[in-house]
Amino acid sequence: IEEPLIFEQDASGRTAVDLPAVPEHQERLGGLKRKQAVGLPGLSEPQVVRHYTKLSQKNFAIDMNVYPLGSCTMKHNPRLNEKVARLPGIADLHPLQPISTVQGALALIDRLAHWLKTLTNMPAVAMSPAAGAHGELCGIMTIRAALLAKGDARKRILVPESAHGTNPATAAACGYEVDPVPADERGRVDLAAFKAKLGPDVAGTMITNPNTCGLFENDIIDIADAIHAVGGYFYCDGANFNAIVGRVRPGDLGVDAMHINLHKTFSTPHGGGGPGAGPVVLSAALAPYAPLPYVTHGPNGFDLKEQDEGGTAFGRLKGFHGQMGMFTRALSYILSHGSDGLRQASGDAVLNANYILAGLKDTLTPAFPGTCMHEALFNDDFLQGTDVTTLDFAKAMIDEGYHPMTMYFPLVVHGALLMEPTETESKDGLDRYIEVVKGLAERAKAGNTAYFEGAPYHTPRRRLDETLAARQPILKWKPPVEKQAAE
Amino acid sequence: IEEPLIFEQDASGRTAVDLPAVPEHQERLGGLKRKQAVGLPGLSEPQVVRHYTKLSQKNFAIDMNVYPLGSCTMKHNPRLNEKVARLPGIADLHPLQPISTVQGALALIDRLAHWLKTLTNMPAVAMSPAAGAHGELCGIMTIRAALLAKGDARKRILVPESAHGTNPATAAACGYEVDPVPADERGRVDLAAFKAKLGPDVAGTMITNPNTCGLFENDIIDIADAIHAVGGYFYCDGANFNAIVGRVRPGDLGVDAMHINLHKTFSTPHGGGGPGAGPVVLSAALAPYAPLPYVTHGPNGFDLKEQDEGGTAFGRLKGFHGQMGMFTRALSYILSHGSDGLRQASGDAVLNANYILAGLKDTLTPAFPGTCMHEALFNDDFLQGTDVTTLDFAKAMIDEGYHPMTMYFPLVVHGALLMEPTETESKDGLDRYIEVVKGLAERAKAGNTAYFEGAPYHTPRRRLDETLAARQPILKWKPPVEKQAAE
Amino acid sequence: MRYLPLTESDRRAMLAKIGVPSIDSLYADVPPKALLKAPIAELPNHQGEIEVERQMQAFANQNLGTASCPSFLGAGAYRHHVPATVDYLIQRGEFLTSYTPYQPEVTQGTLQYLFEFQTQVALLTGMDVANASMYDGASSTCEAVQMANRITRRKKAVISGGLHPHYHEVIATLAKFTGFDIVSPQPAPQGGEDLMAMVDKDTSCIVVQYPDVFGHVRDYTKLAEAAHAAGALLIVAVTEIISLGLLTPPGEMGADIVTAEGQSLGNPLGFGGPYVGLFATRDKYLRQMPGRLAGQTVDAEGRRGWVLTLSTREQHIRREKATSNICTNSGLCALAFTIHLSLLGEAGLRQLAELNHAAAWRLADRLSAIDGVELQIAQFFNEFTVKLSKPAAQVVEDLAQRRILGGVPVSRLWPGRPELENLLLVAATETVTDDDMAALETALKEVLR
Amino acid sequence: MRYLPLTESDRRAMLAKIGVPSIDSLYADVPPKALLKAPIAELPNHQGEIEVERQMQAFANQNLGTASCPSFLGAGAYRHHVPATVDYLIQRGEFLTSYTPYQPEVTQGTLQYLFEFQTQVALLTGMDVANASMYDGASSTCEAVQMANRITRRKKAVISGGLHPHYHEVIATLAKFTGFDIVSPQPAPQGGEDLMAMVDKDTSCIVVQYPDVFGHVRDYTKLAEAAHAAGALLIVAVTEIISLGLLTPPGEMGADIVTAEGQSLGNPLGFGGPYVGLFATRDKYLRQMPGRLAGQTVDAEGRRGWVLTLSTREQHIRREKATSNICTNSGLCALAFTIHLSLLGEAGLRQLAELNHAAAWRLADRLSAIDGVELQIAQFFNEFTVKLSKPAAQVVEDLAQRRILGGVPVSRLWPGRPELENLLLVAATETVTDDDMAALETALKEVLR
Repeated sequence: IEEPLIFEQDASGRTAVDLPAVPEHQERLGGLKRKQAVGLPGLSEPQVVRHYTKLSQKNFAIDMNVYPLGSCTMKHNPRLNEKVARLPGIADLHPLQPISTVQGALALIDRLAHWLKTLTNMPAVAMSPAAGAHGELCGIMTIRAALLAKGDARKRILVPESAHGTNPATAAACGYEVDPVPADERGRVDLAAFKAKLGPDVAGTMITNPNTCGLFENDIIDIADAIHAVGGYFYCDGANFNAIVGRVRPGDLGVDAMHINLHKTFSTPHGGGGPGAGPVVLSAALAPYAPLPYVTHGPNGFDLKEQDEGGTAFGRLKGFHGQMGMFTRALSYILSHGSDGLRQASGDAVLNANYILAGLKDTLTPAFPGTCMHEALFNDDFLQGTDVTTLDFAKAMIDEGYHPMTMYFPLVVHGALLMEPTETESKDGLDRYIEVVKGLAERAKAGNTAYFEGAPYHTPRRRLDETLAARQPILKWKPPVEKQAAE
Repeated sequence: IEEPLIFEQDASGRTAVDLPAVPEHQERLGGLKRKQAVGLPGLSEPQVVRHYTKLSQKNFAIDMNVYPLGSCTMKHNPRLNEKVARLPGIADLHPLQPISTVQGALALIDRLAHWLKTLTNMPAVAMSPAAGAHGELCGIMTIRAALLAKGDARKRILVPESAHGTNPATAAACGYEVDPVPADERGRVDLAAFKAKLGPDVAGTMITNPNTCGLFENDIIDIADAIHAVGGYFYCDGANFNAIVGRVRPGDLGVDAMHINLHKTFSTPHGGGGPGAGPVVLSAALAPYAPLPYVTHGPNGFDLKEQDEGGTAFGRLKGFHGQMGMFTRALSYILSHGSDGLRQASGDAVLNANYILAGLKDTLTPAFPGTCMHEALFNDDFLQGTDVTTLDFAKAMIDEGYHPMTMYFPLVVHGALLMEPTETESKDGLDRYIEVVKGLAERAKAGNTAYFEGAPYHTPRRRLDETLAARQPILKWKPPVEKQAAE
Repeated sequence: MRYLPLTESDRRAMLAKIGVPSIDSLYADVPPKALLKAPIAELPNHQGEIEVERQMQAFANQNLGTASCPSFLGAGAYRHHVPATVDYLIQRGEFLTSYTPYQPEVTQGTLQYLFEFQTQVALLTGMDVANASMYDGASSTCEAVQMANRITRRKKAVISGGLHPHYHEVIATLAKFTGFDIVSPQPAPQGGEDLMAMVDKDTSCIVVQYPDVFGHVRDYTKLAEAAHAAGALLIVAVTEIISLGLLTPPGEMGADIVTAEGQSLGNPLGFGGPYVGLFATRDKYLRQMPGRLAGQTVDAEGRRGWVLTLSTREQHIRREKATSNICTNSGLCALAFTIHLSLLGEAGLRQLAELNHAAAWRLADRLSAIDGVELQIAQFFNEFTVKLSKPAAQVVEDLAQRRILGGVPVSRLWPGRPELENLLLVAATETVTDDDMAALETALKEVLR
Repeated sequence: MRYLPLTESDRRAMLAKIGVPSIDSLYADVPPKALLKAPIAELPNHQGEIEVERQMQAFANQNLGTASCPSFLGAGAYRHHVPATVDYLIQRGEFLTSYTPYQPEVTQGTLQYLFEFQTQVALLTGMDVANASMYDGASSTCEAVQMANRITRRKKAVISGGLHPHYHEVIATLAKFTGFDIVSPQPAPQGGEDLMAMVDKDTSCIVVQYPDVFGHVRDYTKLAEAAHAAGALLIVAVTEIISLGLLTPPGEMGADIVTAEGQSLGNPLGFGGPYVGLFATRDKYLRQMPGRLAGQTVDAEGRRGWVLTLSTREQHIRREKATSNICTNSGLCALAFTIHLSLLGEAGLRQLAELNHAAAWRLADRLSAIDGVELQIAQFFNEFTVKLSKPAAQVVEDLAQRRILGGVPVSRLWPGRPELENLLLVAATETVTDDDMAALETALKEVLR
């Protein structure tokens, strides 16, 4: 079903919102009143509802089927969390109300912080980062602040080649030089190479664990010891904390700072690309440098520390306190699962990934031998000689009713296919998924290249010309020329 | 996308609801504790969300496109109404709370009643009927009670042949004999025939106005006078009140009783087939016989009359007071539109229907000459010689992204196609609709019969075998035989 | 006017196309004296969301909601926790804004859930077949009596004194207008009524409630046998459907028709409606069953699918010969019911029922320890009757002043009967906390002092 | 555990297929000393919806929500009425539970609304092009400074004293770590700062707020000209986006980058987040713009469609060379923004802006008539600054005791500055009623007495 843009449904003067008449008033705009119309379209409420309903129907979502997007953790988003996030007394709080009127809100943040600290065995947490990458920024800034406080202006951060792109981007954004560390043949950080790069100018390392190959870094404690030995800090990218929550506490591995993607581990919705939330747990060494604002326990209850003139807090990252709406959802999820449930969830996530790995290992080609953590990684060897690419293969999943798996990531594996089922898929659902992937692989091997090149066939749009979009960017709607001329 | 039944997704012991542990307790069930399992399937929450999301995606809805189902009034359902219906203090009221604790609820019912009475110029309203047909039952019972109170046991009710099936069914359910009145060539009640049937045994008449041909009964005052002259009552089927609200008051036409479908005139959602709500406005002659319970104004505020020992109330129709949830939605809609908006809405509904009629009258064959009210009626003359039936034609609308129009109703028109756009469709949307219907008509005339016989092609299911369903009814899921045997 | 897409210039263009000068001219068939020339002046004009919400909120603020205080109300409507998932799913536009599924190709979603709903209801009640819902428990029960009349071609219903009086009144109202008789003993809170004594050769059915309106859980197996022997049907009405998670289903006792109020699953109390009537019977009576039915079939390509079926029983085909005049059912409430029950599943329903029973049991013990409170029945599910030392209506009012909704006085259901005046119906569901119970206990002691 | 579909027997079968004895054995790579053998005992176990809702409700009950009392808070976050339609639509699972639209064939819905959002933001700000949102207004503004640094290859930002101090602090934090300088005059509530005096050849940009944090509406046309003459860019930050419905857009004043907080449209106050940062600039700077972009293209059949584009600027392609480390945007908040603005349309936005302005104007007049209250500025949109006869923080606390949220004391933003201590920021939106204004007036008189 074709759906035009809202701008193409415009009728002058129409609005989908009835507002009270504007009382007579003097204008106090100092001559700065807008002289021209904004150019917004006028629609009625039924049209707006229909427009966005139809747009929504062009999307794939977790609510529809397995969304095996590796490294993205597309798990079930409970509606209870949406409900509690909208409670009056939470959703309608202003960030600058008197502290005496928001004791419940501060208590909520504090309760979530308590869970995050306990689950990671870390003594502190910075709650304000707005997303995973923002958490990385927070973590690296904390490390830099701690080093600067010692007068130690180190320059290098070691980042594995398999890292998410945000890791090097973050390190660079904080003024660090990124020094890549190769992976070994087991898909882990090459410990020897890592150690070889260490030195007094190394501020720290950013390591994802479990890593982006879906593997636990079994040398992790050695790595932590080594970086500490040269006076550097260990930043752990916590994107994959969902694989180990309730089973491994990063604090026990020597981590100094780690962000937690609340949308990945604690089920806050991805929302088509945000909002996220990325609290950062911190070791005792780093805790004093955590950014403002943060919740404290004062004599009259909870307090919010917003200023730290002359103190050690490294600064401020965000307009207000953090992603409260996401905190509410995450806490609701955490309380629902509880200590036992979170542990079961991480275990089931790993079990589900290994079930896929076991089901597909003879048809596809696993990138590494052995079991995996929460995601199963394959290379494209199984497509050799078929003229079907990883991209073609993944796009063909769409016609089968699935979202494609992650492709070409991590970069260290050729033609990578990364599948993360999460714990919220059933065995029946995985069995069907495995059958579909197998069927496609057999079809590819049978030489049916055209099927894959053309896929998907049954979507509102087939493959889109990304090159054209980048070469001749059209980034906003413009009125058609005739209409412009007529006006 | 295929979606199995919930029963086919069962895993023993699984549940999507976590409940507190049951405290130790003695059982006081007198030996009547259930001995066998119910047989319900166990699912997890993600599966349940996905199941019903996928089912919903197999439906057509007003939120998607024009739903031109004549006589059904598929108009926009504002979400504001859903929101207010869920307010704490309304949604969580028990029907048998002390009256002192529900003054706001009674005030709400009273406010809606005031609007309904004023819009119809009728002095009373019975709020409890649960749907349009229930309202008819209420109205006819009120008439019968009024007649019986006079010792007048009349037997016949005059019902036009074009009436909704509920009219004769209702009259019969109240013990009346249904006497059909033919339509004249203008699609109205044949006044002469009507008068010829009148007599002292006629209890009343049930007439829909505007009628099911989408036409206003221009002799309506004569009809009312005639039925009153023989001591009968005029029941007006208010299903099409949406065409005249704010412009014509049934009380000014001589109506004695009329139900109002809140979902048709006042936008409460159809919900896949209910719940409805069918308050019945009553003339002064009938008001004393209105059923229990009803809201009264007492010395301490509002009161609820639930008992009428020895009084004139004809009885009770429903477990509790009525469809409060629908009252709340309807009042929200009424307050939103206001007196001016309701009048504009009915006018726009009629305008939209006439725009369709004007746009299609040269391609399709209008059933009657002239303009229409809120719906445009065509017969199947335009399909003569094409081998395409009304059914085929309507089913072909589906592949074009529309719900079919109403077919074969009213019965008085051969191969009827009845289209009701409602006031919530835009001119652009109607232009597209008209083009599509025209295109199909041209295709039918061009002899492309196969296209219509096969339609729809692009739905989750194509034409379904209704004969098989009726001959060998399968009305519930049963476990497959192998499984039964294995258990 | 936010719901109206037409602009003034649209209207002008459309009128031109139609060939009339104004919208008013489209109303030419209306007798001029009845045609209003302007909006009705006594009524206010349109308002925006801000104002409408404020007014609706003002109504809400004048009530004491059961969710905001300890509440123990039952008597046919029960407060239960509805999972957030239910309310999200039923609000999806594809369900909410869809019509009755007469066109099966574009309503497989509605038809499939109705088929699942029918299966759930048949399983719960222990019956062969169920319809796709009716208005509420009372109207279902009334339809059941009429169905029994049709099947037996008899015209007298024997109604238990333990049937909810509102249900009784609805049946009596219909009896009066369609010409059948009903007989009934006085209400007997502690049991002991002899319904068979009222059965004769004209009796089409016996109607009982399970648990009855006083909360009493009674075995109807022998009554079913006796009814059948007399050529009458047994109709069992259930007002608290969750009870069937723990109790022997009426189907196992020999009921011929089971009717029920389904509100407890998925639906808010909502001051009495909309609710969802359940209706189940034996295969052999299928074609006499009123209401809509979703049935399984195949499509043109042989794939399983669903349609509305056996509609030859219905008013839109049979007109005055239909089994019932009912046209609308309670689709969205049935959807809420079926989603809630799908979430619960076998294990969840069982646990929910046990929690209710445990709560009632504990509350009954606490209350009966109070001076002036006497428990009236020994076997109940989540609701029971106590006799107070004072008239129950006044006690309930006094409790309400303390912001406690303490129960339903039996006199609210049967006014003017001194023997019932001190009886109070008290219900306890999974939503009742220990604090709630303690609050009631304390307040009741004060009020009865 | 309601969110977990695997049963124990599923787990056994799956482990058998994998060939390991237990889930624990899948964690063999974890150093044994770090592997927990059981759930963490200090934390409570799983709970159902009933218990979780009760706990969350208990948190809510300890707060004073702005919707439950007269409230006049602004300073970068504003209470507005959000139509019910918005909240319904953003909760649809197809939006809520979808990922970043990297696979355009199955995310045309998200991509199309982002394209519409970008167009709306460009139109509102009077700029050529906008991105698909950022975390919030502060982070957008900080990204804008970095972008100006990249474009001009200079490393000094001049920041107005009228910029929200939180925005200032966010920029200062980044400046400290990435090595650029910022200079800024003291806050001047009544205007008069000379920013050009601080501009030199190293200056990459001037950052101003519009209206400024004190509510002052200022014309930046000449500042833009002067900045451009000095080779610097003008960045204009807007914290109340609805103001642009009534005010000349920054683009018309010559701004090079406009950043804004979009919370006011579609998004609840939510105690500070999540919000939605807007970011717009000139076409010529497009490839230096951070953040995600939806662009129009065609599909294999030549049909118009949308994709994420120009991603070569982004971290997942460029890694350490990316324009920003930002990966997630604020998709769902952007959706709420775009739906709300679609509902308003040109006419609705204008009227909404006028209502806000009228409310603030009327409130300012009422308050300035009180002894001890002095209006500080003469031109404002929906927020203004007053000087009180007492320290504003204490006044606000006293008002809160009377259940009135009277405004934001300037000392909350700049503590420890005696000259600002008595200043109070007061905002009035369309949600403020006459009763609310009267309540504030009365209470303020009492408190200032």
